[in-house]
This record gives sequence, C-alpha cells and structure tokens, in this order.
Amino acid sequence: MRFISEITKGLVKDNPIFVLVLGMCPTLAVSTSVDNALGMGIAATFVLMCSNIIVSMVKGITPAKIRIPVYIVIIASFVTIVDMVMAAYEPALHKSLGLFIPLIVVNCIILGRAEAFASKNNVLNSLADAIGMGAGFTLSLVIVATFRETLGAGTWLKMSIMPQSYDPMLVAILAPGAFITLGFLMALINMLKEKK
Amino acid sequence: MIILPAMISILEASPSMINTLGAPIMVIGGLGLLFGVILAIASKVFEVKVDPRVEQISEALPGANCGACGMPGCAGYADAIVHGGEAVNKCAPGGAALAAKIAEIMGTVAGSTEQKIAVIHCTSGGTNNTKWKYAYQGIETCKAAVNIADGPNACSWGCVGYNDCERSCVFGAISIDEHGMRCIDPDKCTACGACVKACPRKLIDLVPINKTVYIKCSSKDKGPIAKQACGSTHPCIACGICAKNCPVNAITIEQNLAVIDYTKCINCGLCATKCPTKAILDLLAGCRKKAEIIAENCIGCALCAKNCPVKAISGELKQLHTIDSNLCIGCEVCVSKCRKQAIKMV
Amino acid sequence: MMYYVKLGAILLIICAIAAGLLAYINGLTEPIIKERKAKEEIQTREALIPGATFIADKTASGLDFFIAQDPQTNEVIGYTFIAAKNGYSGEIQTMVGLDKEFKILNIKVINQSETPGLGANCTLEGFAKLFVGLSDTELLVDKDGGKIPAMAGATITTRAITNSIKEQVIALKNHLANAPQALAKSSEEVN
Amino acid sequence: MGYIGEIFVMAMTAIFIQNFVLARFLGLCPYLGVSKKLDSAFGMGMAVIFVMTLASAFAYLIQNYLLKPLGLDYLQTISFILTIAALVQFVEMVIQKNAPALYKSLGVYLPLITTNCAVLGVAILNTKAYRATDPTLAYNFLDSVLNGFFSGVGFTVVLLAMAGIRERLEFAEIPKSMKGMPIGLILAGIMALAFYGFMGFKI
Repeated sequence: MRFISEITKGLVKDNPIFVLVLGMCPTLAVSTSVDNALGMGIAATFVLMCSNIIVSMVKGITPAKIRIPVYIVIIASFVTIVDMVMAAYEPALHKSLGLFIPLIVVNCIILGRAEAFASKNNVLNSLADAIGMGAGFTLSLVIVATFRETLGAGTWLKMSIMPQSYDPMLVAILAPGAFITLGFLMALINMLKEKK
Repeated sequence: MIILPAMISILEASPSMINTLGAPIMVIGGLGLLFGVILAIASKVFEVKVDPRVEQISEALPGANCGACGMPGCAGYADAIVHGGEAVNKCAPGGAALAAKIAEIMGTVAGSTEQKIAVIHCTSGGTNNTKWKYAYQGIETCKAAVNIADGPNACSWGCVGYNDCERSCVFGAISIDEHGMRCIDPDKCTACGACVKACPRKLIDLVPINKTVYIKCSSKDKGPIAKQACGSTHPCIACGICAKNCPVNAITIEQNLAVIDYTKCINCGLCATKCPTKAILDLLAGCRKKAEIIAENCIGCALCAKNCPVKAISGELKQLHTIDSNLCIGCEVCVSKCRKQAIKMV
Repeated sequence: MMYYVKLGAILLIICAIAAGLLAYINGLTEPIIKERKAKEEIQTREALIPGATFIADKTASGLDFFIAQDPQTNEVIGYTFIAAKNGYSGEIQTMVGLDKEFKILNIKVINQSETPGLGANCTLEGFAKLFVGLSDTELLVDKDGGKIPAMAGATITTRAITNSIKEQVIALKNHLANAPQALAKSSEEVN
Repeated sequence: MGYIGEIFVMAMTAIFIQNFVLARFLGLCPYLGVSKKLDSAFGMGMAVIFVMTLASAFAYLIQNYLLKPLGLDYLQTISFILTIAALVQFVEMVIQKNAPALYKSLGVYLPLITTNCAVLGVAILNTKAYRATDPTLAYNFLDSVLNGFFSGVGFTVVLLAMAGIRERLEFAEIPKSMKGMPIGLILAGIMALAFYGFMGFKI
C-alpha cells in the first residue's frame, strides 16, 4: 500500500517542479518541445530510479560527513554509463536523447531525492518514490512543453496545429517565456488546490 | 559484489585492458581518497558540539514553531531545556504527554499542565449580526480594518470579522460557519496562543478546557452604549447580576465588563441563567446532572454540606445526608470534596 | 586516526568502483562509438556529394579535407571538410560539401550541444538549405552583411557555423591556389 | 589590451552579458528556492562564490594535469562533480559551525549547490573557453579562477536583486493563488527579459 501512495505522492502532492521547485535548469532548457520533454523525462526517470536504489542500498555504510560526494559519484557514474551504453548500442535513441544526458547530472531532483528520501528509506520505498518523482517530473515537463511549443512554434509534437496565419510567439520558446508559463501554471494549481 | 565479476572479467581481458582500467581507477580513486581524508579532517576541525538530548527533544516537539513556550520555535525551546534548564511543560500544543516525554529524556519530573483552549469573547462579527459604521473597502485583515476610524463596526470593542485569527491558526482549529462567525474546534485547538496574538482587539484568551462558561462580550462601554452598538443584542451591560449570583464570587466587574476568574469558577452555570442580556454562554446549560448521595458509602462527615455553594445538602453529623434536587445546580463541587466517593451525578 | 582512514577508505572504494566500472564500459563502448562515428562520417560525405570517391588530403594549416572525384573520369567534382567553432554552449562541427568553384553544395551539422529548440534547430535541413549555392564572400550572417538569415533566438549559433565554414573555405582556396601540382600527385597514389 | 583589460572584459561578461542565471539559465534551483529572504540569499551567494572559485581552480588542475595527459576525457564529468561535492561538503561544515542560523535558513539548498548547474557549468566551460581579447589563447589557471569568481559574483548579484524584490512582494496586493513561488517565477521571467538587453553588447 505504501508503495502506491509513494508513487501518487510524487505525481501531484509533491510534484518536483510545481511543489518542490527542483530541477529548474533542465525544465527550462528542455521544455521547448514535447518530444524533448518526453525524452528528458524518460532519461531522468531511469537514472533517478537506478540512483535511488543504489543510494538506499549504500545508505548504511555512508558516514554523514561524506554523504554528498558518495551520492553524487553514484549519480554521475550512472549518467556517464547510460550515456556511453546508449551512444554505442542505441545510436538512434542517443541522437534524440544524447543532449539531455549530461543535463541530468546537474538535475537537482536526483540528488535532492537521494539526499531527502533515499538516504532515509528502504530500497522499495525509494524505488516507488523515484518512479513517482520521475513520472511527476515527466508529466509536468510535458504540460509546460505543450504550452511553450504551441505558443512558441505553433506545433505540438512537431504536428502543426495552429492556423497558418498564426505567427509564433517567440518569447514562449525563449527561457523568460518558460519562467512566465511555469509561474502561471503554478498559480493555476494553487487555485485548484484552493477550490478543493 | 560488483567487484568480483569486474575483477574476473579484467583478468580474462587482454593486458592492454588492465592498464586502460588501472589509470582511471587510480585517478578517481586517488581523488576520492584525497577528498575523503580532507573532509574527515575538516569534520574534526569544525566539530559542532551538539548535545544529543537537544536533537531527541526537538524531534519529540511538534515542530509547529508556534512560540507558545515563549522560545523562538521548537529548536530554540529544545536548546533552552537542555542548556537553559527551561521547564519541560511549557509546550502547550504538546500538552502533558509531551512534557512527560521530555522529562523522561531529561530525567526530571514533569509538572502537570492544564490543557487549555482559545475562546472568542464576542457574539457579533458575522455577516448578519454586526452593526457597521461604514462600508470598509481596504486590505481584508482585521489589523488593517481597525486602524481606520476605530474599525468599521459600531461597537469599537467588538469583532471586525476579517478572520485574522483563522489565518493565524497553524492547527486549523478555527473555522468559519455559514454566517461568517468563527468557531473554535476544542479537539484541534492546542492553546498555542497564535490567535490571541493575531486578534487586534484582544477578544481571544485561553481558558482551561474543563470550564464551560464564557462571557461572550468584551465591550468596556457603559450599558446603554454597548446595547446600542452591539449587533447581536447580547452585550454585557455590566449590570453585575452575575457577580451577585455567583456562589463562589468568581465574577468581578471591571471597566463595565464582567470577567470570570477561572481559578474560582466551579462551572455551575448559574450566572448564565441569570444574565438579562444572555451575554454569558454556558455549554452545559440544561444538561447538567443532579448530585445524589449513595446511602451505604456516606459516613455523615458533612464535608459536602459545608462546601455546597447553594446549601442544597442537609443532614445531621454522622447521619446520612440528603441533597435537595431542585436546589442543586450540578456544580459537582461536593463530588470532588467527598472522600468516600459517596456522591454520584444522576 | 581510524576515523580519517575509515572516511578516506570508503570514498576511495566507492570512487574506485565507479571509475573501474566507467573505464571498463568505456573500454567496451569506445571502439564501437569510434567505428560508428567513422561510418557515419562516410555516409554524410556520400550524402553531400553523391556518387563520388573521396581522397584524403591535408592543407598546410593542418585542416584535413577530402577531394571528391567522379569515379569514371577521375576528374575533381568537389571537396568536403569539417568546420568547427565554439557556438553558444559548446563546439559545433559542420561537414561542408563544395563544388569545383568552391560554391557550397550542401552542409550538415554533425556535432553540437546547443540549447534544444533554439540553437539545436541548426541540424534541420531548413537551416542547411540556406547555405546552398553561396560562395565564401556571401558567407556571413545577414546582421553582419551576409546572405544567411540568423535563426530565431540563435544568432550566436548561426554566426558560429557561418564563420567556421567561411574560414575553412578561404583556407582551402588558398591551399589549393598555391599547391595545384600537389593535387595531381596525391590523386594517383591513394587510389 | 593588457591583462587588466582582459579581466575587465571577463568580469563584465560573467556578471552582465553572459550571466549564468539570466543568460545561460543555469543554477536556477537555488536561485528560485533561496531568494525569499535577503540574508539567506546573501549567505547562499557567498557560499556559491566560494565553491565556484575553488571548483574552477580544482577543475583546471584536474583537467590539465590529470585527465589530459592520461587521455581520460570521459572522466571529466565525474571528477569535476566529485571535487565540487567535496567542496560543498566542506562549505556545509564551515557554515554549520560558524553560522547555524544561516545553515537552518539555507536548508536543503546547501547540498544542492553540488548539482547546481552553474558550478559544474563554469568548470566545464572554463576548459573550453578562449580569451576574449585573442581567441587563440585558451584560459590559463588564473583566467579560470577569475572567471569562476566573477560568475559567482554574477550569480550573487542577480540572486540578491531577486531576493530584494521578492521581500517587497510579500507586502504587495497579490491574488491569493499567486503568492509565493508563482509571482517569483514571473518576476524571474521579467528579469530574464531585461537581461536580454545585455546580450548584444560587444566589449
């Protein structure tokens, strides 16, 4: 039961982007188009799951004074391994995701969850938390990307949906647009929470 | 467990593989060792002497940082207990259970704490029971509203109704009913005092939970002015009838306002029945039980007769006593005084 | 004393394992990546100038380029090379195909790490088409007085690519201008 | 233009033209997370400057004396992150000992400096950067350290500006659902637009 509640928690209640306000750098950099967002979400979720598992396995022997270097070495080595393996055996996937992999190392969510959650819970809950957080991250990335892509480029998943006469609002693609889109989305969520 | 397969595969791999593996392991491993040792030394140099008890106590505290204990938040209170020798029972939200727990951590005896709840001493401030002097359009907080021409409501002591108290309550104990009146949920209220501080007109104070009689007005105006200004027609007009009728003289009239001294109050509710403007609220009105003496336990010591505020108990010394039920006001003073538990409420 | 050793040892072990794993996997994947990259390079070169055989050559300034020859007539029909320059957030490598008169046949960005959705759009063919048929004199971003319209929100990327191509074309032109005989000699021995 | 000119150019670029937060959009998590109060923002700013300067120094040494000679470039990310993590852990101990109040107010954002994209970003960019005055010259040790320092200063300047404004926002009349982070984000967007003004400068 705790397993499912951990997953759903990450999706809405503790959504990494809208509630915890973590992982801003990749969010702004990547959510310019929905397929980028999906790519980043999947890659980040995979790395988050592996690192949460290893971190919660190793939490017993890591003394508090060197916990950050240990966690970050685990995360960084995972990211580099994923990058290398994908570059060698999955060239097609690597071409689309290749750019996001280095971005994952500096994704605050992964170390944030490792530090805040995985280092205090057992492996199963950490995995659940990772799945929840990953899904929440991907979901919110796609939502932001939908707004930014339709406004900024008039397309959705590269399919143009806006009428030809619509000339795209460039600012939505640029990073300030991302800030403002995210701000309004967060306000919307607060309003919905208020109504409940 | 990861090392074993890696080792085996390295041995099988060609020698060139070994030196390609050797270099990175030494480089990164060396860096790791270097930083490990530096951090170890640093952690010794910057050792922060933390008394383990402080952490245990701050974990036990509710963590609402309400400041009821007078300390800057729970961490401050935990620190004060361990270093400053602060009393262990000052945490109102935690109450007696928490005090016992802290005492056990600290190895001292916990003083008993009286569980209190917040009470609002005003019956108006809702949407339909307030007389307004002017229509106020400004920042929607009581603190702001009262600053402008002494508040928008006619009674300059009464509740303005912009719910500063409700907003300040960390435990969600104050809720607004459909008439816009504030009601306090005794189970949720932890007497942290946040609302007492938040109310600009000081209408709220903390009352022991077992006392159920409250004076629901704070107007210090003279009777006729209070009556004319009050929107809910239940002002305290300082007539003094409640003070006269109180069997234990717990009520005093100060600045045209009746005030109950809860150390003396015996919860009998007599004042509420006598008050002409119904300004006193008695939660147990009408459902108080009558006292009755159990024949076999009574030894006729007459202690109850002496303490009965309304002299409802009669009987000779060493004889079985009787209680006159229509005189009895159900204040249960006799029950607490009788050493033989010979009186029960019916 | 033990405390220092313990901390240092744990970090050492974990870093060593991580580095070992990385090196081991790198050992496995590096050759594959290199070989795949080489294959890719050949494919893009063929795509730039279809139906030509390529002969490797090197300019004086160390830029290695390829001379594209018509397989039957052995006659030079163009050149290809890789131009590289620092863009917005990293190096951008573009493969360029030129015809005999050094006019651009086609270009393809093979390696870049620009911001996705902005600079990264330089890999699309829409951007490559802008360069077709231009000679080195016209190779400038419109803001700097050239013919290439800068990509929306990615002027720095566009300028980096354009300038990198312009420099290499000029370098190639000078090299071939003062070393025509080298061209003839190299074509026999490599075939 | 002499070395002083080079430092001036580097400072102006790092603080205004290529500001790490509002131009390159790196290091946003602490930027949004800590900018609620001015004093914690200042504390975070100092910590980031310290970590960035030292990280650039260590990164340069590791890159040029360890990774390049042994040809281990694929270890660049992990070795840089390891040094930054160790530095942050060190800073965390120093702050916990000397400024416990600041340590409390920074909270989770102190360890998050490790994954702060700006710190890793400056370390990696230093290895690829060329001098503004004559682009053939790559950054030497002093350039990297100075660039790290100025990028840190740029981060702090923007963080303090944001914290200053957000503190005043608390008293402004904002609809209930906009309070806190949403208005902070919109403010960051507007500041980013303003900083685009610096983008076109050529020094």
